[in-house]
Amino acid sequence: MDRRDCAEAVTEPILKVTDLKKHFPITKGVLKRKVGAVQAVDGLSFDVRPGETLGVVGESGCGKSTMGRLITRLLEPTGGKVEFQGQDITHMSAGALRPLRRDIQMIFQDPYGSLNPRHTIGGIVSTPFKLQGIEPEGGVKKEVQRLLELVGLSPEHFNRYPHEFSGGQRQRIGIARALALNPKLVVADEPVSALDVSIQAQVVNLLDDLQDELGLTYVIIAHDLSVIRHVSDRIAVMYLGKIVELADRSSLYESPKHPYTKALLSAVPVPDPSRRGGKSDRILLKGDVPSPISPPSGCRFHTRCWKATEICAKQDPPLIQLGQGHQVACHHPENAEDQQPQDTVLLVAPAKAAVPAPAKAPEVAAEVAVEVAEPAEAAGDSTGEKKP
Amino acid sequence: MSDASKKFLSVRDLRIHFDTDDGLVKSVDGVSFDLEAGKTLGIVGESGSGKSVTSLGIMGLHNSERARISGEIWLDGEELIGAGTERVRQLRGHKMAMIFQDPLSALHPYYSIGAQIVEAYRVHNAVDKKTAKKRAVEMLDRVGIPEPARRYNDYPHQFSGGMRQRAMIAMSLVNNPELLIADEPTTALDVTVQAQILDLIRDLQKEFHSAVVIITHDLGVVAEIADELLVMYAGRCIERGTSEKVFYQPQHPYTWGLLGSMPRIDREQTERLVPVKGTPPSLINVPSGCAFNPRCPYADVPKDNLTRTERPNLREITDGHFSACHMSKAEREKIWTEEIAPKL
Amino acid sequence: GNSDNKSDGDKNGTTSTAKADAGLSSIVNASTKKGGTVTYEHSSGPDSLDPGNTYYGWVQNFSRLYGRSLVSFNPAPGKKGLEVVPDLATSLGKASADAKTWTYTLRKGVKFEDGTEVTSKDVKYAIERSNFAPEALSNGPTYFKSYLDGGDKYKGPYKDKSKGGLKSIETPDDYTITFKLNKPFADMDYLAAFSQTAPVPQKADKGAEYVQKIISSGPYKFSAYSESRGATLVRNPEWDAATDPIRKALPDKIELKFNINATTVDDHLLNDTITADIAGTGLQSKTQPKVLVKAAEKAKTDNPYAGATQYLAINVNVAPFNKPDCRKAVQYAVDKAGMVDAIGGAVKGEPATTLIPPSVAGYKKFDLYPSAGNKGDAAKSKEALKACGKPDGFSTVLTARTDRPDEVLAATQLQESLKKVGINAEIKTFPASKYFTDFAGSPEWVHKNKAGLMMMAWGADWPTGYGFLDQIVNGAAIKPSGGTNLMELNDPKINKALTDGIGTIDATERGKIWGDVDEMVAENASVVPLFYKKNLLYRPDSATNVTVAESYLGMYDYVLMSSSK
Amino acid sequence: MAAYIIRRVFAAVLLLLVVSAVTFAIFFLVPRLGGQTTDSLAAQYVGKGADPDAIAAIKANLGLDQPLYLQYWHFIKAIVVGAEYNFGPNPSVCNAPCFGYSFKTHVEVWPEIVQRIPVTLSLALGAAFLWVISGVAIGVLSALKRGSIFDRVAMAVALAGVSLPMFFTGLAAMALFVTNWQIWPSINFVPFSESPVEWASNLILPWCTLAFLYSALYARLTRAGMLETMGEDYIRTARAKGLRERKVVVRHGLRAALTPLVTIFGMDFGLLLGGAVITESVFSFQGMGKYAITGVQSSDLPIVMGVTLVAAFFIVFCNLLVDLVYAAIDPRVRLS
Amino acid sequence: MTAPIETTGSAAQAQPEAVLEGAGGKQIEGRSLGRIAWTRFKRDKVALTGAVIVLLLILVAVLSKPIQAVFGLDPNAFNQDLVDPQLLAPKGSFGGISWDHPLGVEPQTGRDILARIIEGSWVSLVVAAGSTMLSVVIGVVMGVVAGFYGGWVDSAISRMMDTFLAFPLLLFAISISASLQGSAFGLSGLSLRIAVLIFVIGFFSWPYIGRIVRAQTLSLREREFVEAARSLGARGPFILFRELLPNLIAPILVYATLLIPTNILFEASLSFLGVGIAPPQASWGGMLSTAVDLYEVDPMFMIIPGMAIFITVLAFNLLGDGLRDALDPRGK
Ligand SMILES: Nc1ncnc2c1ncn2[C@@H]1O[C@H](COP(=O)(O)OP(=O)(O)OP(=O)(O)O)[C@@H](O)[C@H]1O
Ligand SMILES: Nc1ncnc2c1ncn2[C@@H]1O[C@H](COP(=O)(O)OP(=O)(O)OP(=O)(O)O)[C@@H](O)[C@H]1O
Ligand SMILES: [Mg+2]
Ligand SMILES: [Mg+2]
Repeated sequence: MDRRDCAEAVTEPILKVTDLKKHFPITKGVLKRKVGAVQAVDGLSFDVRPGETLGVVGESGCGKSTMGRLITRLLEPTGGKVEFQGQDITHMSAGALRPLRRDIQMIFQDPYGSLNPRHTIGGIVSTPFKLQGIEPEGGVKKEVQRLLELVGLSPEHFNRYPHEFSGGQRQRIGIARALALNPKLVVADEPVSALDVSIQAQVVNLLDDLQDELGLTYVIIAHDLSVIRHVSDRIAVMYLGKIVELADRSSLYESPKHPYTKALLSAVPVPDPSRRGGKSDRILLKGDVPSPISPPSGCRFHTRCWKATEICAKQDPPLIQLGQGHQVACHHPENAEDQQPQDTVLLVAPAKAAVPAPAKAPEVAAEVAVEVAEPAEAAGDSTGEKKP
Repeated sequence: MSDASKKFLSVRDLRIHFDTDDGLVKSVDGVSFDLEAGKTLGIVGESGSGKSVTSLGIMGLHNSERARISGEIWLDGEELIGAGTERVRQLRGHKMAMIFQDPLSALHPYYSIGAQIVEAYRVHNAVDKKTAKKRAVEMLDRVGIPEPARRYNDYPHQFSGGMRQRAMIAMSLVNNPELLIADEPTTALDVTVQAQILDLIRDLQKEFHSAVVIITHDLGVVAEIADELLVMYAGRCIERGTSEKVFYQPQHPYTWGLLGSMPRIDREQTERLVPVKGTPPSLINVPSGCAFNPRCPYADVPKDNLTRTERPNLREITDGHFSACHMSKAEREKIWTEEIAPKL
Repeated sequence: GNSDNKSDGDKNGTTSTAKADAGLSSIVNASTKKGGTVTYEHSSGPDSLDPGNTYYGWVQNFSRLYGRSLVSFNPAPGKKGLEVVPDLATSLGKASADAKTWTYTLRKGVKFEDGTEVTSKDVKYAIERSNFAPEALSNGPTYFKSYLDGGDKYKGPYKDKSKGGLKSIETPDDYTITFKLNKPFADMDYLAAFSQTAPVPQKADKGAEYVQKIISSGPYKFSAYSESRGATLVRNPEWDAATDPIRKALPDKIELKFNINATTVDDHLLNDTITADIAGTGLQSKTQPKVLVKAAEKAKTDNPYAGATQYLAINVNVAPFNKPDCRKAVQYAVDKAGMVDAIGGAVKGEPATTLIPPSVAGYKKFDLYPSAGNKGDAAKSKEALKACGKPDGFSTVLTARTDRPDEVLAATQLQESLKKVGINAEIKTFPASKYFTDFAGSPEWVHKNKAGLMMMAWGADWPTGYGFLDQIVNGAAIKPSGGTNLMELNDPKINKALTDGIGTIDATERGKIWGDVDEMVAENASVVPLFYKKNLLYRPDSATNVTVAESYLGMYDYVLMSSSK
Repeated sequence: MAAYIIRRVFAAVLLLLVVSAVTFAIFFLVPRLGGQTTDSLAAQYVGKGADPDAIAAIKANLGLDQPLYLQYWHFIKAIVVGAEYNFGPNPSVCNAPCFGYSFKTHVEVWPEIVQRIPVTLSLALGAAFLWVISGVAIGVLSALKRGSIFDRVAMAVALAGVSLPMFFTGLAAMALFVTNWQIWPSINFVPFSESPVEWASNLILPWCTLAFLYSALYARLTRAGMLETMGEDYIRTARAKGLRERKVVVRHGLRAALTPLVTIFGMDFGLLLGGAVITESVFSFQGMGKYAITGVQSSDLPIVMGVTLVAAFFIVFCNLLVDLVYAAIDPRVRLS
Repeated sequence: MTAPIETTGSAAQAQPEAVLEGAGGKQIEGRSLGRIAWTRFKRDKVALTGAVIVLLLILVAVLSKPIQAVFGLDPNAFNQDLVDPQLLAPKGSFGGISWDHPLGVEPQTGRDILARIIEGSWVSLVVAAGSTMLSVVIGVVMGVVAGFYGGWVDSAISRMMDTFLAFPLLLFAISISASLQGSAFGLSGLSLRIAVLIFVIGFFSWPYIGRIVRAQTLSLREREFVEAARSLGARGPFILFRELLPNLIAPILVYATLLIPTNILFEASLSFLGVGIAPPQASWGGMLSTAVDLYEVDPMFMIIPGMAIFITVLAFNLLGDGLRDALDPRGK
């Protein structure tokens, strides 16, 4: 059933990322004084094995796209290391990277923005050949038409312009461009989030099929946990520039270990009306993600975590292996033994957590509490937790 | 139409067309539904299917010069399309209120959040500024904005996305409207914030006992919140019924397609998704017959090929469950149980 | 008409019965009534009202109201106005036999506005500051500097603080002043008539800023002065009519306004709200028809010569004009009558056949290149072309001054006439401020750019043939830069005639020489006199004692002018 | 906010310095690059009887033979502490702020400019008042009645307005109202302090001439801005609140549509304050612009430089003001 | 498990209606944005009128010398017989309009106005087009460089634009053109005047277009297709010229068209103020400036060059407005 089960142990990772960091400096005034930094990505470590799909999820602004751009080297990392097929590409020059670009390709989120409106489809899809100086067998045009066909477009569209296509078709064009050079690794940054559900499914299927056919390796970034669940073999959950949990699909969705993952999963609405009204096991996180300019100390999630204890505010939990193929960065993981059992003083009193506590502005969201809905209470009377 | 006037909200054969250079855009082409007070109606459909146009039509927010509106909208016994613009204006914000998708652009960048809420309050209530301000702070507090008295003076751009949507909700609820229309209130938000907002809307609805129309393209969201469901396709309603009915016994191939397209979080799904083929039709050249027929895998099922020529009417399948499809009930039942349901 | 002001009586304010051009030969609206305010307007402003720092004709004319030079032009109509009469001095200059030493005796009892008596030292000082301190006062002419003995060495009163100052001006006593010249110079009285000889008390001199507070020695003194708005002059109580034979000083007050829109000035004139346009260059083109079509209005105009000639300088060193016949071809080709039309008709000028205009002493009438109606003679021109070896014509460059619209128009018209005989002249225009320093006045530039033809206009600094000719036909006036002898005419015969002439003390004989020189220049054919400039002046009804001062480029005489208002 | 103001002021001063340097370079460097010698520069200040001595003296006096940076330094120094020139027995003083000293007429430029500011200011203020009122009103009405007869006519007139040269409008106005119909016998500037009525009546024609062009411009801008804002989401929100249409237009639409106009207005007004060159020329008003033209015509460089700098100052000042006003009216600027 | 082939097939089969107007197997050329703009533009009658006038004007300007030769027009030929020497006014009504002189003759000199208008047209257009080109070139280069490279380059260029915008443009133009008279930079006469005007007008108005281009570049730079090109290994120049510039052409074109009328007016103003084109060369502004002295004598003399300027500027404005509407990406 699993397409990759045999590949796992044998091959070495196609992409290996160690302690990857990207800080965007914030400057001020004419002299461009550096007054701080957006710690968009702050110490990521993971690898991607050939043929698998790694899904990356997280809330807006947690650094997913930045991560994607770092591993495709559209951005230069501030720290850490990126190895592609054993080759260190962390600080490789643009010139040296160029041949490697064939092997790493990107699919973009915005089907309207990612195609140059002034070029024809043929022009767009043949750009990779032009840039890499490759003359495919049978000529560029032939090859481009083959690619168009591959992604489900008619080769006759060669001379048309992007504005004549619908979102889903444009996304296919983007995919054709990414596939032109037979890449080994495809990084897709929210490839379907701009599309309608029905179209989204077409594109998801297409990606799936192409992977089968061409043996591609994907890193798919998305914020839609359902889509991620559908397409990924392994999933990394990011929070404020860090990976908080990295696990196989089934392991992650069935027994999430990080409180954040748990909250995230529980927040996804399920298309099943029978659950309506009952808040069942939903965990409502309070407030928004803190600013990556001054991320909270210790565990970055502690400001919104209902399990946070003192150590969480002080010590950054490392990403450690807890169970087979399941890494998590938490002092008090769920569904696993507590890493810091001695530390039991909760930062937020559970009583307080039940009532919406007056919180500070989200920018400072310091000691913001988490609201845990009591399943029992919620069963019949959904307003129960509010004023009596 | 005494029948319609008795319902709290009743829309009858609503048509909203726009004259454009390229032709007549039939954004909404004969939509009807009812909604009782205290209930929630969810409208789903693809982008461009006319969801927003419908909701704006109810609010009377279309430019009367450019939109051709016909049909009837009854709100609490009062017909709105025939009513004067002044009357509709009085109802707007007072009896019916609306929340928009992108709160950043929906809030005026030059006025503070507080001022905008106060303004909304004072249009319909002859009170002095102080009272209005008290009310605004109260509302901000109610929607869960911390330190409302301080945040009262903040401007929209100083709020985070979730907060803005809360403020938007506070603004629309400041006059205790009996009808709240939420046009994709959570699409721009993260899941965790979406959960907060949905929770809030649900709570407030219970509290004020208002009728809510929620528009979204996320089936999960409607399943979570709506009592009734309306599926739109190409400006028409193709299926309508209680959420349970529509989710558990969908009667239209398009609804099947929607359900089949959706990857689900609650199930391990290794099978391929079942997408709807093709792309949505243009609203200028709506395919003749059933608008969905070019994309419908079962278009050939009815023997007489009615889909190509005749437009299917909304037919009641079971009590309160309508669908617009030429297929017979039996055919649909068969396809659903044999082909579709197992794949979901 | 005649000169004396009794002829017309003193019917103040009544409409005059004077005809057009009455001001040329008589005093129009003559009056002896004291009082009233004379108002002048100017479309821009002066170079300076400081008598020692001006080159403008109207300031020379006007400054006589507050500065008395040693001698002065006779405030009288017609040719009498060209005469020099004693002013501060008791008589005209007394020359030594070689015309190199000139002595003037000052009147006694002439006082500055502060009551101190004017002495010869004040006159000497005035000349020193005006001629020898270019770092401060650079506007005025520097004839004293060139003619006084040792003038090129003296550093001026601001730098040279030695007692006695310039040696070649001697002031043996307070009333005697003697000039020692470096060469014979018979026109000395004309130099002494420059406003530069109006006395300036050394202690009051602030150099360039003296203009802000000029110490009057005349009948009027400044009560207000602004560089941009103008000046107001009121009576100077220290002025004693007994010491002054030439000024009547009738008005009580004189107003001078600057920077009034040129058309507004004309409107004011026609509406009789001002007495005169002090620039004295005449009405604007657009006002001209208004005045000329109505007989009653036309009667109020005077159309004198402006004392200047517009001419075409042909550079004798630029091929093919090094051949006299080629120059003659141009002489015949020019349509002078057409040109006068082009610049605005007979009121603007009159076709010229001589360099010296009729209003200047020494004018002799002749025409060496005659044509019917002054319209040019293409046949003769072509003949001349053939003679000079260019039967098919040739190309050359014609320069003019950008900011002189009439000159550019004239050049354009000239270009058209030349084209008819096959001479193609390309017009190049340059700003007047650099015309002589960088372009037409710089032989190097002229030769390099083959600028054979150059538009030029010249008015005499003083109304004698010498004053007119010396700067433009004398070989000495050819300079590497800033020269005014654009023809590069360096004819020893002409040079000698000029030198001899100016040493000739007898005025009549001297005058005859200038006419001869003019003719010699014409024979050389390097100068094409185009037209004598004329002004169309307008005298409002309220203006009294109006007469044209030929000595001052054909503007009204401001010493005489008074007003019934 | 205070820090913002200080920052902006500092930037403005810096900008002025740069502007002055460039101005200086253009007046003194460009002609020299163009092939002029210092002699011919100096010769412009010597009268008709320019002899080499005089030129040399002037050159030394004006410091034209010094290196350019030194000249610039003296120029800037003069603005701050004044300057002295050696023109006679005692030095001529140019008091601070010495924006130049006319060597032709021997007057300080600054007091002359100060004298003329009221003229230009009167002209600019009145015209600005007119054009803002009429331009904005027409623009708003046009936008609201988009496609109507009013809109079409107004926009056609506005297009004509921006296409007509200002000097032509001015001249035509003069020809018709003054010469032909004699509604005004003549147009002369009368100071406000002398007679407010005369002041205004003499200024009406110039105001209208000037305002015509700008009204047209502003009507077009306002209309475009208004059309854009009226399509914004927040307008829909305002309507959804049940606000009356007039309030929606004025409080929500206009507020947002006009805010960007503030910047443009600041720029235009600043430019005008530096001299409404053409209007002043056409109507012969002795304002700053006319002064500059006078300077140009008499090749009196210090006047031209002085006016240019003062004009630049006005522009920079108005822009600074606009920045501050902008910060006050647009919270997004204020707080970022 | 569905085979990929099937997906391909099904997707291809469900081609959207909108795209398939030309279906039926034949090769269809795509409609580029330019083509769409052109169809839109064609519908705009007003703009089309503007375009036609502009074309005519350009034709007249380019062919001014041949036209003059063919019709025997001489802008500098005096016809004093047609002018009343006293009144200066042309004989006959409406400024001496006649078969020989369809637009009448100049007062005082009797020069043919039509010839002078034609002669003036090329000066106007050469100066306007030249200066527009100069400012577009500088503005585009500066704007693109600032927008594309960002960082200190952007700050420096932006500051520079601020500085330029702080110059009192007209005053500056006046004084520069006044100070560069006679001869400079090896030029003199008409060529110098034209060069100076082009320089002065063009050099000081580039920041306006520079700002627009910079803003456009900034927003384009953020578009994903730039990222896409980069991810394919594209170098700076490729991105600049192949990806960004094609998208900048529309706004540049619109702005340039709208800049030309401004520059025509600017040139006319300078000539009017006496620092532009020097007589005897005919120029519209110069004619108006002469007309100032004579409008009471002959009002036609003022009206005709005024109208020439007006019509030209109007036509360019119409064309520019139409282009803007047609090229507006948000256009209907
Ligand atoms: N070029 C940049 N300069 C400065 N900050 C940046 C830059 N790019 C990203 N950031 C910041 O880094 C953080 C992470 O951004 P990123 O785009 O990676 O988030 P994301 O997870 O992709 O979010 P989204 O789901 O909204 O796409 C954000 O706070 C963002 O503002
Ligand atoms: N004012 C208008 N003029 C012309 N056409 C319009 C107008 N408003 C909407 N439409 C068209 O009507 C159709 C329906 O639009 P609507 O906004 O209702 O879609 P929607 O279902 O809300 O889609 P989405 O999910 O993208 O919000 C679209 O094709 C749109 O282009
Ligand atoms: Mg992202
Ligand atoms: Mg919508």
